[in-house]
Amino acid sequence: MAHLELQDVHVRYGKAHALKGISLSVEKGEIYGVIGPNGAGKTTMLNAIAGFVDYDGTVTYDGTDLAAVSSQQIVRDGLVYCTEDRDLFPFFSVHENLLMGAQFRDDRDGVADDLEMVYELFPRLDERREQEAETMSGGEQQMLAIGRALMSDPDMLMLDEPTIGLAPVIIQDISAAIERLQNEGLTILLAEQNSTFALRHAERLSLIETGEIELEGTSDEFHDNEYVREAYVGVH
Amino acid sequence: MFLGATGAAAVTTSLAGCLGGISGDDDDVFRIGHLGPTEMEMGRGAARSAELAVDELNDNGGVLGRDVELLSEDTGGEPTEGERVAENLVQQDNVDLLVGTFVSEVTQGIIDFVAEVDVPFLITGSADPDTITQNHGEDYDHYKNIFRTGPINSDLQAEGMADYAAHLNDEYGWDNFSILADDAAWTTSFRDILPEQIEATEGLSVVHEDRMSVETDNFTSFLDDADDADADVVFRFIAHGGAAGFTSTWAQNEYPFALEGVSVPGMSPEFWDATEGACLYETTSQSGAGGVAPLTDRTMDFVDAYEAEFEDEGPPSKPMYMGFNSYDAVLFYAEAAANADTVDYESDLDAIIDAMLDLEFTGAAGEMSLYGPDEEYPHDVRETRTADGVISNFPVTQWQEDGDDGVVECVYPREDATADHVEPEWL
Amino acid sequence: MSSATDRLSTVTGRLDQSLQPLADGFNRLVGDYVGELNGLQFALVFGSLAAVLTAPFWGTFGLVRAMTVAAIWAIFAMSWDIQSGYTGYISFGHSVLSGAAAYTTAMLVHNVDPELSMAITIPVSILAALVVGLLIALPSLRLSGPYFSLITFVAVLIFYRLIPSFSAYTGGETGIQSVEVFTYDPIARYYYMIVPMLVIAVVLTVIARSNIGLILVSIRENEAAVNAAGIDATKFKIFSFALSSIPMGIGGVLLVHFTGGVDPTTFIVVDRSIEMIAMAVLGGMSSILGPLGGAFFLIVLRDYILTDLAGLSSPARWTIFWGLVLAVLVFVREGLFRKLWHTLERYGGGQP
Amino acid sequence: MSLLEIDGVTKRFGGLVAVNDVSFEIDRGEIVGLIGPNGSGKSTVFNCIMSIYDVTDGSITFDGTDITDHRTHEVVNSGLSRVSQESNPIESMPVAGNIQLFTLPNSVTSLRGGASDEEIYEYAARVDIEDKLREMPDELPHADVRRLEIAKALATEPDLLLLDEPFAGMNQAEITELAATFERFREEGITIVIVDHNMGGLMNLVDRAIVINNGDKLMEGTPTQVTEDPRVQKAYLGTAEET
Amino acid sequence: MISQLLSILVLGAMISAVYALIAIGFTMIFGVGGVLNLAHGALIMIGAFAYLGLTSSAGALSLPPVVGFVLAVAITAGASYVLYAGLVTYIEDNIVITFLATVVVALLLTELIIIQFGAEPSQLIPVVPGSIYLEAVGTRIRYVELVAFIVSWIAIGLLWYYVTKTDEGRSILATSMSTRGAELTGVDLGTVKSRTWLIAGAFAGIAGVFIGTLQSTTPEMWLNPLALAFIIVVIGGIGSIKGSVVAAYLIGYLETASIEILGPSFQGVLSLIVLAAVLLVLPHGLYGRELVHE
Repeated sequence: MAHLELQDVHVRYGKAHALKGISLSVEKGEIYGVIGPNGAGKTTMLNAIAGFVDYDGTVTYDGTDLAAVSSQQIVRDGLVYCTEDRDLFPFFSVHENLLMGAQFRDDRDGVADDLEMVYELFPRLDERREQEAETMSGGEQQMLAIGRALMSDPDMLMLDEPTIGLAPVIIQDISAAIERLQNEGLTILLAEQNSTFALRHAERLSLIETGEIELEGTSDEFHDNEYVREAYVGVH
Repeated sequence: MFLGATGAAAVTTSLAGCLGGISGDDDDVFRIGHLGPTEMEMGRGAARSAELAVDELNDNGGVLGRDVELLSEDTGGEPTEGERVAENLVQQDNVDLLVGTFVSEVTQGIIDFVAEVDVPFLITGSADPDTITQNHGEDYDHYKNIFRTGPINSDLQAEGMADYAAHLNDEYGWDNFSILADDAAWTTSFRDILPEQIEATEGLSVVHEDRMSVETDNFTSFLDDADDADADVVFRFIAHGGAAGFTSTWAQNEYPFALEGVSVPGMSPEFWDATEGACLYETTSQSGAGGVAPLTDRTMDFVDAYEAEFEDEGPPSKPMYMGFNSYDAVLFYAEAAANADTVDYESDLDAIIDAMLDLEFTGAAGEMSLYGPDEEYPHDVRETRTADGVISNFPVTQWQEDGDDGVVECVYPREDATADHVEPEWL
Repeated sequence: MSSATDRLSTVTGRLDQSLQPLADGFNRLVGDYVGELNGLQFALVFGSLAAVLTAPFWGTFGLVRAMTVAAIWAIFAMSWDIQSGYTGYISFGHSVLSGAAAYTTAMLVHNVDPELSMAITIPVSILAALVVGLLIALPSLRLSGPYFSLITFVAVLIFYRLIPSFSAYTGGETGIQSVEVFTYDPIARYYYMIVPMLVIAVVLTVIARSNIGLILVSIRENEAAVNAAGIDATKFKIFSFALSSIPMGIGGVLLVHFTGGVDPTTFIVVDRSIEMIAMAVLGGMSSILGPLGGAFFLIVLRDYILTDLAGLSSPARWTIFWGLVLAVLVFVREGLFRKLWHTLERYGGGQP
Repeated sequence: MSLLEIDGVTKRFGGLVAVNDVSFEIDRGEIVGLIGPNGSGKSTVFNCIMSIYDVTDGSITFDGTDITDHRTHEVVNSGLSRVSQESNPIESMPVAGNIQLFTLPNSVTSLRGGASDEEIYEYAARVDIEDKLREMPDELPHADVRRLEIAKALATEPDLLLLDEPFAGMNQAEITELAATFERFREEGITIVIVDHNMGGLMNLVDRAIVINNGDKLMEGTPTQVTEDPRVQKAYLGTAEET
Repeated sequence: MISQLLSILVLGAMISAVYALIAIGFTMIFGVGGVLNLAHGALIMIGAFAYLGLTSSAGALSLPPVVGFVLAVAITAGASYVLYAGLVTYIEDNIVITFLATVVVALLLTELIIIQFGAEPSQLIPVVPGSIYLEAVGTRIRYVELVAFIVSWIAIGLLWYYVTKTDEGRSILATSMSTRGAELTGVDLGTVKSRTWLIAGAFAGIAGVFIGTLQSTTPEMWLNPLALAFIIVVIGGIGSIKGSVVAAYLIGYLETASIEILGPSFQGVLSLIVLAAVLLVLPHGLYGRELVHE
């Protein structure tokens, strides 16, 4: 059974048809990439999975139909979402932001362990425990967003454009973190316009254009695909 | 735009007869319109008192053989609402007499209309002297249908208050006075005349004066200032809701001075409960003396009748000052009309006015007669005076202790007093 | 749709078609300026107009008096609407505008010269409303959303509290009661109020249906788009306040010459602003005629039906008044008269 | 003289430098691409030109006039119009009304100015939505909503059109069609600057491209020069040695 | 002069604490739900009248003041919750409708209070009677003022602990900063909002009893605290608890000083003018922050 499965998911905003029947499945432990241009529907898809927009079709997570599950319960069930906007708590310190990620958890020891884990994963956060999130750089904020999501003790992480607007050196840090999380068995659904970044991490990918999956395959298949190379990787 | 409207008006005025209520039915009933803030105790007491007067008239065969009907309207204490109900009473209900109005703004708001339509109007609540004096002075003929039958106007009240100050000085030797007045029309005389009049008595001085916005509900600074000025007595003139707060602040802090003057909320028979007893020792002047002293032969009969009739209908349990005045006004007018042998103000207004000006009447609040057109206060009720010339129809009442409860006693003038004035025990 | 409504619309459709020629005539004549009507809507508008114009010939004194007051309040509600309803910048401060006009009249009479002619006091008072309107608008329109509403609310409180502070000129809490009324004749008085109201209603409707109305609505819907269209949204926001201030001033002058005086409770206190808003909302915001209908509905209800007919006490009346407004806010957000209007559209026979 | 001249424009938000000392020029009749990865500051440049933001430093000259401190509506009236990335038509008005708004004069005394129905039809026809004038915006498919945004911009009769990600969310056929439309605009005498985050769709359309990365102008040149430049590749790929 | 300053210092400190309570409740509701609750003053009125009904010696219950106080606070908290769950949840998507509806609720409550209690002002029994004379300061302080001061600060302290040291409380602050962020961390928005309204209601209840005792208890009493809440919250920065406390003291002192120095006829005007100035110069207030809810 797939960890997360979408079957024929449609999203409509008025007459605009933002998702036109997306089906895909993510297996436990893998990194699944979704690439595509601006406005293709990647974020809409993640929002649908997280319960932030209404959709037709079914989304199942560990066999549970998510249609009837509230967005906060989805988080509590281990499917945690890092949005493109990051949605941090701007006037909370790094530490408080991280604590918020674990606010629903009762296992004090687990929370303490996870805190240490996050600080170890992102030493930059460790150095800035008391700094307000608002005053941090884009890269640090992205780390904090991922760290906060990890504090919810997820089984699966949905990352939307984690590299957006970041300097290459920071992207490397994020890359390293994602690799390490994968090694620890976390499942990741990664939506990226930065196709190179996505191809580098994902084992399998989908290409979404105008709300539809145009192409699905392994990262090698994507690498060799002429269309993808030309349109998205920016390499001739 | 306005020219257009004027043109239209000229045409339609002649069609006035079409407007349902205006032609109306003028039958053989003598209708009295009573105006007051009947959601408030003062207005309710007045409306009930007018009702008692009307019952009394009907029991005695009505006015000139006509049945008397009372139409009581709530002004809400607001000029616009007062105007609306006054117009309705006159234009739609065809009342033959208007009685009442408590708030000066309401009185002023309707006075031009009432002058226009000639319906006799007896003011029984507002004490601002200008309301009557100024209008009659300017255009007597236009305003001649308007009277005040009680209380005495506040110029006279101020004189009475100065007499009372001298009395307090005799009793206790208090000689430093403070005057705190609401920033409202009815207190003008107390602010303008009273200080001089107090200081006219040898040895008395006014050491502190201030006016309080009716929005004020924090009185600490006023009382502190009076205290700093070493006042022995604070005369406060207060009609707005903060009175209870004023009293409580004074009582709980045990300020070292007596609280006297006029407190309209303090006249409520329920004020003891409202202040949880904090009003102990405070006094207020009020016509009718709170219904505790037999001012005339009529007083206690009226109060007893009121209590019997309305004891189950909630506060106020006594008529309050405007009740006395409204009761007296209805009976006063009935007697004048009987003397003039007409209630038809449209044709016989002058006869009615003459009869009223000639009338010497014993009311529940005291002996009543009116100033003539050429006197200082035309159509205003005359003060009564004791043998030594002291104004006597503005008695002072005090909240005193009665076991766990409070009781109102009349403490001044001596002739009508039911108990001695008591000074606060912390002095 | 159920068959009952179907049958109803057959009947109303026929009625609509029989009136359509009249409506068509109207549309050809002025439809471009005030909007087009179908037969039923034509009947509603002109039926109401006829009823309003002839009220003194069939109404009782109490009803006509209520409608006299309603005419003034309709001016307020419509004026509020052209500014707040259209631009979405909700003002809680409009009672200050009518108050400014009324106080100017009263203070001129009281402090300057009791014999001052209305030919002077009226224009000066309307100008005063405009000046105060701009005084409030210029700084506060820099703010948006709730901040704008808050500062207009505060404007009311400031004026309300300044009045007792300067009681020597303003008459304090008591106000000034020495203003001359136009007339006590109830019929003449009625037309004194109704005629300006109708003129204002037509003028505001024409403006609302013009480019200006379109731009004001666009400011409400998407202010950035207005600027992107090369139109100075700020200028139009200020203009809408000015446009609103003038009829507010006229209404204030009418009211002061109706009541014969001013006082803060009748003119300034924030409840009065909220009543205007309530009328506009109940009728249907951003439609000019909706607020007019709302004003007549609420005032006739409060001052005639609940008092003269039902004989309720003042708190009971107000309880019903506010309860009704609350219910409309929650359940009929678009307003009663707009809903009626659209219903007529639906039940009409042909194309509107 | 160039039509639009951006000279040393810098925009700071608090401590964040969104645009750093960027200069470039656009000549009359050109179609220029302004490209760079997401979040690099391209839209901020547009917002500075349109006076949505005040620039921190630098100047913007349009057709010989310094418009740096002009307000948005003045910028528009001087002949610049922008189609933003997000579509937000006024939902309560039909397509025709949305276009009409953009033709109205900036005058509080003009009750009935603005474009005639025929003119509105023409604007709509230029982007092929002339048959949808009576429809409400929320009834339109995505591509038509985008076209409406362009029609609105056209209705201000611009000399220079700024297009922010015009192809977002469109399929290849729609992109091709829209690119042809832009070519037509050029023939009608409109100069165009297009923001896009990748070169793919722009390659055949633009004469020149200006690359922005992390708020800095990286380079400018022909499409071929740009795509082959190693600095550009590095900016796009995160690290150059990948792939 | 010195004694006047001292008395401003002392009296201002007392009343400002109560003002802070009023403002905090108002600001929290705005922060968390984006709702400007114009019925906040009416909740304060409910607190005062609940206490009156429970403790008045003329009433049926005549409960001891302390018991009445606790119950009045509970009733107000409940009323606040009912206002949220029974009305605001259905309309909060439209800020204008919410704005209007809450002020209409206040006006409606005014009439209901008049029907139940009459239009006349009532005096509340002080929770603790009596007063002390501060010789050095030259003013008197009623014990109830001291109690108001202490209780208010205890309430503020407890709230501070709750929102900074507990997950549940921190979620309230977090939601006020970013609703989406809260959802992403598994916060149940409905629960957070309900708690916020309960807390705001409880604070309004406490403030209501003290404002009612120290100032006046009338059916019109809601407007003044509401105006204060605005003024303080806007000056302090909407959504900021710290800003509310600081601005409450600013306004409390300003009012006290203007009464002591200028006299009471300008009470309120000064703070309104300060408010207008702050709005125009610093639209986001002293501790203002760009808001999520606009």
